[in-house]
Amino acid sequence: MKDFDRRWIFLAMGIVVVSLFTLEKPTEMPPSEYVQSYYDTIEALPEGSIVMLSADFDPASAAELLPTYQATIHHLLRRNIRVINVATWPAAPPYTRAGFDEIAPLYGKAYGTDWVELGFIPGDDVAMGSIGQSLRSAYATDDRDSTPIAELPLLDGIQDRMEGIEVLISMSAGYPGILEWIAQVGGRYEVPILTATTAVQTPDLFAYYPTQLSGFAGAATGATQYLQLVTVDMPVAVEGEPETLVDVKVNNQERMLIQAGAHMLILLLILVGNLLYFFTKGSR
Amino acid sequence: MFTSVILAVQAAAETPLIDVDKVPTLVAILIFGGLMFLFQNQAKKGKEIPIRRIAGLDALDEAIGRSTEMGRPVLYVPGIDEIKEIQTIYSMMILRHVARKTAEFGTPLIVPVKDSVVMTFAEESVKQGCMDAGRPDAYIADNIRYLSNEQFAYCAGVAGIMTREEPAANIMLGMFFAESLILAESGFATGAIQVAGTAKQHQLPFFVAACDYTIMGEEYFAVTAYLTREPSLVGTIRASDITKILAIVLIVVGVVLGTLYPDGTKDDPGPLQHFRAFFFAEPIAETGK
Amino acid sequence: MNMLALQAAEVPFFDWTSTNTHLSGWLICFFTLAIFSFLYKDNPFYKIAEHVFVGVGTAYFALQYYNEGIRGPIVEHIDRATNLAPNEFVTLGGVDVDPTVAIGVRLVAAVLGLMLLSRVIKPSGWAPRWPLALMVGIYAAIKMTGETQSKLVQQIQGVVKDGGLTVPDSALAWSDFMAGSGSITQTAAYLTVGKIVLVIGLLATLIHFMFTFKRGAGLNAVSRVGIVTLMLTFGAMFGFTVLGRIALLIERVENVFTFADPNYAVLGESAYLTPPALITAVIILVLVLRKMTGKDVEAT
Amino acid sequence: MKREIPIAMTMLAGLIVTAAFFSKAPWLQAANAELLSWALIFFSVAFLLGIGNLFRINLKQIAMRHPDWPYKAILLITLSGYLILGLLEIEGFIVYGDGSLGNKVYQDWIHGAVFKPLQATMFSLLAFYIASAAFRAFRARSFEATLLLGAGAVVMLAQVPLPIPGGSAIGSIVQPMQHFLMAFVNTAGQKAIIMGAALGVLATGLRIVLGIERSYLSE
Repeated sequence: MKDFDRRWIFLAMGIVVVSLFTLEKPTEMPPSEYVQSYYDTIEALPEGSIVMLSADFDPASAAELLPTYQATIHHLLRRNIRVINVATWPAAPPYTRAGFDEIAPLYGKAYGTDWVELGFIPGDDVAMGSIGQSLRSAYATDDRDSTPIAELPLLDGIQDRMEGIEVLISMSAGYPGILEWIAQVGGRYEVPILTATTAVQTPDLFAYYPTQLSGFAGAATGATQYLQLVTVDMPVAVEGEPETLVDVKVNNQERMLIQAGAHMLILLLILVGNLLYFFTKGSR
Repeated sequence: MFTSVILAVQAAAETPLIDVDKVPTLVAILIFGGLMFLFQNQAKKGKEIPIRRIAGLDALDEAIGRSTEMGRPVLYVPGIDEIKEIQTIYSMMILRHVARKTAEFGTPLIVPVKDSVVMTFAEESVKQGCMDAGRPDAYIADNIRYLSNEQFAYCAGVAGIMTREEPAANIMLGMFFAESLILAESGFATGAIQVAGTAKQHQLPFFVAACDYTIMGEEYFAVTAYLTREPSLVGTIRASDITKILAIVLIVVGVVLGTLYPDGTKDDPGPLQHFRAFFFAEPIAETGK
Repeated sequence: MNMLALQAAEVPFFDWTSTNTHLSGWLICFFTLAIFSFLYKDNPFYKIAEHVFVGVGTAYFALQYYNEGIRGPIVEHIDRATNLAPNEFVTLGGVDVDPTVAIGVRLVAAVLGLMLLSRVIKPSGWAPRWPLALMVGIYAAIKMTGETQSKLVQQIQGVVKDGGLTVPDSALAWSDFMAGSGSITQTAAYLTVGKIVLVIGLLATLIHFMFTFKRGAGLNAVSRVGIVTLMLTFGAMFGFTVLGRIALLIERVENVFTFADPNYAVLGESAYLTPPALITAVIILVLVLRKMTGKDVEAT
Repeated sequence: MKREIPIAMTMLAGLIVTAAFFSKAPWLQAANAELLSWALIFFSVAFLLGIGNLFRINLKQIAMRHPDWPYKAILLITLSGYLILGLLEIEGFIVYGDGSLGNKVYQDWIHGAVFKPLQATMFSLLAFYIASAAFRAFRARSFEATLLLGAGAVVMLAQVPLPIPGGSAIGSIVQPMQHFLMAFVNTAGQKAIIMGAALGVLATGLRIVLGIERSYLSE
């Protein structure tokens, strides 16, 4: 075992992932109750209500969170819900800008009245406490073209202590993220919280659902299930058209197959490794 | 719990000075604070508070002993976070204990660090440990090594030490992130006895699967209290224990009440609702069955 | 597999608003493959990528902190307060404050910020301690209150709120499940067992993490149940971690494949002339040459 | 006095923020909002201090001709280049052809073309490491480790569709198992861990706010 070159395993993993890219067989997955509540909570919001969407991730975890982020933006804008975007991770705002620039025109939404980008705010827990205490104290200007936030019509109805915000949604990749939002905002002010998280953080969330967390889409599995729910009444993918949410869904479903292949490989490696271990242990 | 009292006082003063929803938290902080002071004072006055031994702790001595027998060094990885992280501070206290043991046995101790500030702390701890053992000559400055500030580069460096210098014991205590997996695996492949500990639960699966002994979650802080016998640490652990007993009592009573009297009526909301209103300041629901 | 390839045949060489261009394609493929080359061995490509990563990453973060943490709350805040119309106030935590007061208070913060900066000149001086002390106090207080509320009080509340071990009215009878309707996870029997396991597991784990009591056989047995609960919890976390790590790899491979489209090729539309293919070839060639000439002696 | 003033400041700030949690009194809320803004400013300044450090260490290594010095030079060149470009952009010295694109066009492009692939790939390496660890180190050598690996296997199988012969049969067995594991066992374990961690934060926080813990001042 000591002399075994682990690069052979690296190679095996690479081959499995790359070779499975040829599979084109999207598989539907039934949504879990947690993803269903994430979807239902957004569905239940009245039109015109205001939601705070926090981007708490960076490129390292965008692979897991970006599909849900895009789908959530589609979902909110399609239901005519207005969105205040914030971020507690410095590398997140470009995703917000790109996402809304692409999706908002599809639903005829205008900056300033239908969505605003307040951008990154430093300070982790303190930043969240500050946003909850007073959005106007936390931000001087928006992040798009440094408009003073007093000039953004969307924020007219927003008071301190989260008043006027119907739901807080966090796209959470770790610290700071959903657990800090629950502590600094959910515990202090009465605002329901939803979240989409990376796989590593997902097991933590079960301890907060349903009392402190109204729903969550965890990991690539949760993302795929949510994408299926959101795209139910969307037109099917058209070959040659620019990327649509349906394409993202199909792509995610296909990713799950590659994922399955890689999981099998890992289970096989654990099995073989253990068998070797137990057989050689006897002979030692 | 004291919600009704506070409500009465506030009604009398006609200004809502305290947010009723937050009263249970206030009470929790006050109770915990009171217990903490009580037990810290007791510990300072020399009252014996027992701390149970933790399996991973016995393993520390065993691992150092085995290294001595084999004539190979001990490797101590103090996590990768900065000194502001409380786990790193605790790791330095444990390092002092480990250094004392290795100095007694005359076994070399290698400490690779990721942060330059942690390095000065590590040097200090190892020196102190050698002094404690009465062997100041056992301190070797070159064995406290700053490798790199980059996560994976540091990790590759530690893996390199593991394969080249073949320590017989790898001790990994502190704050770990994604690199825990690589460290534990590299160490396992060299056949060293591995003791790991962290309060960061996300990394514990890898340590449990690949290390011989794992100090898990809160055990990590108890180990520090056990080794240092610092009265304030011991008192804090005692206070946490008592607070947990209170939590357990609340949970048990709540679950039993909820099971025995699941439904309230409109006129009588039922014992569970009264219990929750009393302890958690939750409003009694209007709609009974 | 749908590679999300651009359908338009004309890929621009460069465009500030898009990363689907020739230039960004080459950059993305180079940096991705250079990092992957570390799996074989530490090498110059990886080192270049690693150092660019640190340089660009630090600069990017610094700009964000400067813009949002210094420029916004100091410069723009004061600028806004000075340009208010007469009789207008600055709102602070729901309270209307006179602009001069708001400016004055924020200037104090600016001075304290400068005191923190004085560490560059004299790291051990007293000046940086003031802002540091304030920061620690604020941070500790906000953590303590928020987490005691959400992670201690509300956690206990959450267990109690369920109404003990009772199951919702919608739960399925066991006989109905055996007759073929619904999933086992909806049955009353399953939910009851689950809730019992939850409560016992929680109490046992809490007891396992108690350290200052003498242990008899009874406590040890309870503690054992706690360990089993913890191990199964860690197992679940382990499974999810695998899920997450693989997802990251899939996205990277997918992203590189986007640029394997002949539209991105140089000198003709051949897949062999696309960024991923050419860069992979060059990296492999250099690594082989280094091995042959013995330049890669330092082991990883 | 060198220590007393900072400790008094810590206690005062901590008590105001703590009190603002429990009370809706307007003046407390105002003080709290301002203090939090202050903390954001200090947090940012502290981060920028780190850059000075990075320059100092790397310039030293370049001057001493450290074996890796050309790479350190690359680091400093990319760092300063991006800093200058970004500052010019933030302060409005760069005029775009199309003013509607926002004020972070160049920064966003470098984020997408350089930073994003680098950071994402760096972390995707972990997929390989986890595979290698699966073979070389994840052993069912004790009862605990066996439980852990078993639970992990159940989650890994239940989280993905299984496009293999018999996959749906395996799925119908592991999925309820996973549900039970996550919804009840994992919830119990997580709750206990969370409550324990909260007690730790409470203890540390209380000691700092009351001025007992002073180690942060003695660097």
